[in-house]
Amino acid sequence: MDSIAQLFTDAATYRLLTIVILSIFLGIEVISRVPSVLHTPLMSGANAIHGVVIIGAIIVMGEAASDDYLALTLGFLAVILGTLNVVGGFVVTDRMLEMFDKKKKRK
Amino acid sequence: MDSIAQLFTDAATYRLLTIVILSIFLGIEVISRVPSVLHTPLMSGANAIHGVVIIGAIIVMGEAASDDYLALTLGFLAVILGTLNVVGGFVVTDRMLEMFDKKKKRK
Amino acid sequence: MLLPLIYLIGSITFILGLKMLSHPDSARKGNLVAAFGMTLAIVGTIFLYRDHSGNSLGNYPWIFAGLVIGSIVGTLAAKKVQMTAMPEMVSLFNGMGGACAMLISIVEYHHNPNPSMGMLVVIVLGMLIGTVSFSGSIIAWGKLNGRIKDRTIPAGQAINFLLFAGILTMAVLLVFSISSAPFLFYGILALAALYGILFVMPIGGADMPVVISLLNSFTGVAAAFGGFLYDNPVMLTGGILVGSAGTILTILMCKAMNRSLKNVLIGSFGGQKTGGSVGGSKEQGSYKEISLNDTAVLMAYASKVMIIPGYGLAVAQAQHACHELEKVLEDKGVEVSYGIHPVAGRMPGHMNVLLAEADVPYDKLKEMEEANDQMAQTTVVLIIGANDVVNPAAKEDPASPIYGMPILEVEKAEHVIVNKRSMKPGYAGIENDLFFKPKTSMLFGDAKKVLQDLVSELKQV
Amino acid sequence: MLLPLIYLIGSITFILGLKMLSHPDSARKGNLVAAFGMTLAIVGTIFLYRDHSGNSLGNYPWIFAGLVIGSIVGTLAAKKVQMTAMPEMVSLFNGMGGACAMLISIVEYHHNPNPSMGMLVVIVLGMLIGTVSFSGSIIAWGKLNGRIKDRTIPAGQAINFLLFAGILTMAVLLVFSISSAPFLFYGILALAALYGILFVMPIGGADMPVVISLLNSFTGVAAAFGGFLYDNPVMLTGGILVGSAGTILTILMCKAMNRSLKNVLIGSFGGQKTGGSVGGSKEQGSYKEISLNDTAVLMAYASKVMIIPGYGLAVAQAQHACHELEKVLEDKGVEVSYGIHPVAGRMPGHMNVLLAEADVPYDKLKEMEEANDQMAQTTVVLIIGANDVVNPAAKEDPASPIYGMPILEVEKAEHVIVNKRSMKPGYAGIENDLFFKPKTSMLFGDAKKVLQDLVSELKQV
Ligand SMILES: NC(=O)c1ccc[n+]([C@@H]2O[C@H](COP(=O)([O-])OP(=O)(O)OC[C@H]3O[C@@H](n4cnc5c(N)ncnc54)[C@H](OP(=O)(O)O)[C@@H]3O)[C@@H](O)[C@H]2O)c1
Ligand SMILES: NC(=O)c1ccc[n+]([C@@H]2O[C@H](COP(=O)([O-])OP(=O)(O)OC[C@H]3O[C@@H](n4cnc5c(N)ncnc54)[C@H](OP(=O)(O)O)[C@@H]3O)[C@@H](O)[C@H]2O)c1
Repeated sequence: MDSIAQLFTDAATYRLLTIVILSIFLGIEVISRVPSVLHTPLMSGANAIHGVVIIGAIIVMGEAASDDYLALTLGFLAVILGTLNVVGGFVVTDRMLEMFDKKKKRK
Repeated sequence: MDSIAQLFTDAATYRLLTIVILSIFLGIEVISRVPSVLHTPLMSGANAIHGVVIIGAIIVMGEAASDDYLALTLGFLAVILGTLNVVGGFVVTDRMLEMFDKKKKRK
Repeated sequence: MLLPLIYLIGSITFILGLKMLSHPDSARKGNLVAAFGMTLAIVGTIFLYRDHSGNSLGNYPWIFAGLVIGSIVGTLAAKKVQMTAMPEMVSLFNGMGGACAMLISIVEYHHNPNPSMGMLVVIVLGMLIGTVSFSGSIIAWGKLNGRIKDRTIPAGQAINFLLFAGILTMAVLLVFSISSAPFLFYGILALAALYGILFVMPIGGADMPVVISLLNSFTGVAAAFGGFLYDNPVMLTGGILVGSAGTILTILMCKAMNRSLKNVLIGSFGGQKTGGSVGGSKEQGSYKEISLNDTAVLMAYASKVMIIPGYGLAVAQAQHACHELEKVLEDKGVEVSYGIHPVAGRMPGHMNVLLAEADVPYDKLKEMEEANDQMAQTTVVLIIGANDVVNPAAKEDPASPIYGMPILEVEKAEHVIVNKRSMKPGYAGIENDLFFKPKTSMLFGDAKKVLQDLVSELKQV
Repeated sequence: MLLPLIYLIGSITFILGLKMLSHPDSARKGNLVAAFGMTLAIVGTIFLYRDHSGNSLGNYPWIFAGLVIGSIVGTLAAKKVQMTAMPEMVSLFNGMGGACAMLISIVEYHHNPNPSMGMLVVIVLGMLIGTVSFSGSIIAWGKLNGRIKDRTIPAGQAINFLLFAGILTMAVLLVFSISSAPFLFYGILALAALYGILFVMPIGGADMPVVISLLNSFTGVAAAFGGFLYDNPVMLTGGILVGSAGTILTILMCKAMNRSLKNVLIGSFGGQKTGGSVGGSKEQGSYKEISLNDTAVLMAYASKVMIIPGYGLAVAQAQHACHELEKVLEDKGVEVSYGIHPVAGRMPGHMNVLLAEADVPYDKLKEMEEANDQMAQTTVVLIIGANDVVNPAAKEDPASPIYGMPILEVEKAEHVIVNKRSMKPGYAGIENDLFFKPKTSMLFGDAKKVLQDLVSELKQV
């Protein structure tokens, strides 16, 4: 955690920023030619991917002292919500795309 | 320079690797739909961009001790060659693309 | 150093996943690839994460309990949800992600009594964006499933501006440590929640998918702030990728409806509804009805029938009945095809997905341009629960809120039969002149019932 | 911390530059954007770079002298080079970049007597790849400008394999510090140089652009190793971007010629030349010649003429004469267009660039498919210095090395007139049956001279 103290003063920040910039461009490039039928599943899949925030929730939860009730309660809630986002997101996306699959099989 | 000693043992490496991976994907995405008339100028432009290796040459040169004749000679040569790559690359690309521009103006 | 490698792999699967998701052939596999990377990252974090003193994580029972509860509820919800309710489900899940980011920021705020400025910025921004995404998504969810009605807020823009200014002021006070009172932090949280609500509230239901996509990219950015907080590359890449891809997707969705994002957010359909009904109050001609029997005869002797499905077909769950009709007609030698408008229904691809569910062959589905090309050779166009996507006002009336949207030009066909339950308008809330045209006949009733009756009539023709 | 920011901006300009370079409208601006970022990065490094003890760089006179010399020579060379010689120029510049990477690695090798393994790997790989790229590019340059002839090396693949094994062994010995003798380092360098030479030597001149593109991406990777060495993000992103973009570009170029990369590298045209001339030794029919005057009359009374330019037009610098001809014909009411094959000439877009130089209007240039569609309505096809791109063997003879390449189907036109200097084959080194077809007439002579004469003849018709 203390690494954050330096976060905005040292070169590592700029390396992270490089990652951010590259990711932004990549996100734009990857998506920019998606056919409109795939808009909803793609949105849903992206929705599942940002569920990666669950990792933060796990860390919060796992680092909470056993008498730190705030961290325990909120962390627990965060883990549940994050999992909902991830699992629900991927499952619902898969269901949407299953429809397309079926369609193709009978082509 | 000593940072390199740890390069392959610490998390910074993985951040660099993340940058590498993202750049690879980005390179692929950005280029994959270029029309064939632009192949040569694009190749030429990319050629100029990898001339960024000149930065290494400048550092080598600038850090060379005044009695380190190996570093001085090779570094000097490296700066010249790197500059050739960069300047020649961008200029020749511009010349190629100028042709296309002219073409468009009279459309 | 296994964990960084796992995170790297995770980032790669996210990129590959998104890439594959944007091609029809690989979309489903792409989703699985991303899910695999996510699982890897989660499991890796649980077992391999070490804090700066080298301690591993604790509270395993809690973590696993949370994961199990979330997985079960998530899976059940995702499996049970109806096709038509999927966008609202996505919105709900998105809200959960936003809430998760918000909660993390709250805990970290309390764990760091004397944070550096950089850290404070990251915590506050993560909380702020997560909260807006959370409250906004919940409203979007409520609106889509009808629990919350469209509501224009008087002076909405002014209020939003005030909220924004308030949030900014408090954030500056907090970050520059001019005041470090926790009430500032929670004040920002409260205002952000309110902002999310007011931001989504006035937007028309028809534009909801666009808003959800936007909120989706918000949550992505909030997750990325988590990545900064924990110096975690997979959260960073995952979050930012979704943030930028989501933004582009939002713009693409707007384009598919031929609207600008600004137009969606500010001059929302909801607000223009009045404008629409004013336009509708001009004296309309009268419309004519057609009986089931006449419809059956007309169709049985047609050479070519085109079915145009819309939101009503989805509501009535009439896709199977529709496929039934198609088969009966084909048995009689009538050529049947479907004209699919890109924004028919409530989500892009809605009609494709729906008809695929009923096993309608893929090659019978014609995209808008192709359908319009075939219109002139079509004997009967049967419109089932569609309205806006065949509204000629989009082409003819510059004052109409849907002006400029490409439509299915059904008037080129010989006969137009419209099935809906009443003369009520569709999602854009505007009258449809088509219904009053001489070529058009109305066939009132619930789509499923009408189609089933039509099938039995046809069998007797 | 201004320098990291400058480097970040540099990386962004490289991405934007590449992106813009791949769209015709923005290509030129893209090049400038990247050049701007490069300048920024160079200037920033010179003045703001600090080593780990906080010292700034020294030896400014040397640095500036190098920059000035490089800039002047580079600019002159780039400005003076002929259109047709541009690919070889690019190759030469590419070699310079590779040499630069190689030199850096040599110096760093001597500066670090006891390097860590990671560092050694980076240094050796940078040197290795830089050297291969350098020597290979020089050979490619020599072959393109004719100084070096195609040469099949007996047992070339076996030798290359041995070289490869040698390099690998020495690299392993060096990196795992089993032996640290400098002769290993220089041994690798020598073998790498040899490898580059032997790798490029047997490849046919027609495939050179593909090889240059490949070597281009090698240099990119070598530059990226420099980025690792100095922990420098802009070298890293710039190098890797070029490495990956160059690889894709190589594949795209192969596709445009309808060949696989493997096919280019191993079964090169050079090696197949014999196969081609064996095919050519089968008894050809005889060809017929046509006089200048007859050509002029034929064209003057044609309704539609299509000019098909090839490498010969570029060699003869006949683009202006060609435009002249076009204008004279149009004055006579003849419709003139150009049929442009994607790989006519020696680089993609060669013909477009060349004709643009002579101010030929853009809309007269027809891409291959369009040209082929118009062929049947064309009265006279005039082929100027093109050969392979109109060779019917590509369609008819599965044994031909160019089999499968799409060609301009000139035989569909009424009359075919071919201008070249002799019956010699074109770049692929194979006979062309077209010249012996009854429809075809040969009009021998240097393209520029013939076109000029044709124009004066036409003025008298
Ligand atoms: N696809 C997307 O991505 C998307 C996303 C957001 C917004 N939208 C918007 O949604 C609209 C889609 O157009 P649309 O033509 O498909 O639908 P629509 O304009 O919303 O019209 C649907 C019609 O179906 C009728 N209906 C409802 N339930 C029915 C039932 N059970 N049986 C028979 N008819 C029924 C309704 O009339 P009655 O009440 O009289 O029956 C209504 O007029 C457009 O405005 C579009 O911009 C689409
Ligand atoms: N464009 C690209 O990107 C690219 C890249 C690499 C390779 N290539 C290869 O290059 C070839 C291009 O085909 P192409 O049809 O344009 O050219 P080509 O097949 O190389 O034929 C050119 C012809 O021009 C004639 N010629 C040379 N100088 C002349 C002059 N001064 N006046 C009149 N004629 C002259 C030559 O015949 P005479 O000697 O009898 O005059 C020769 O047969 C293909 O094989 C292609 O694969 C293209």
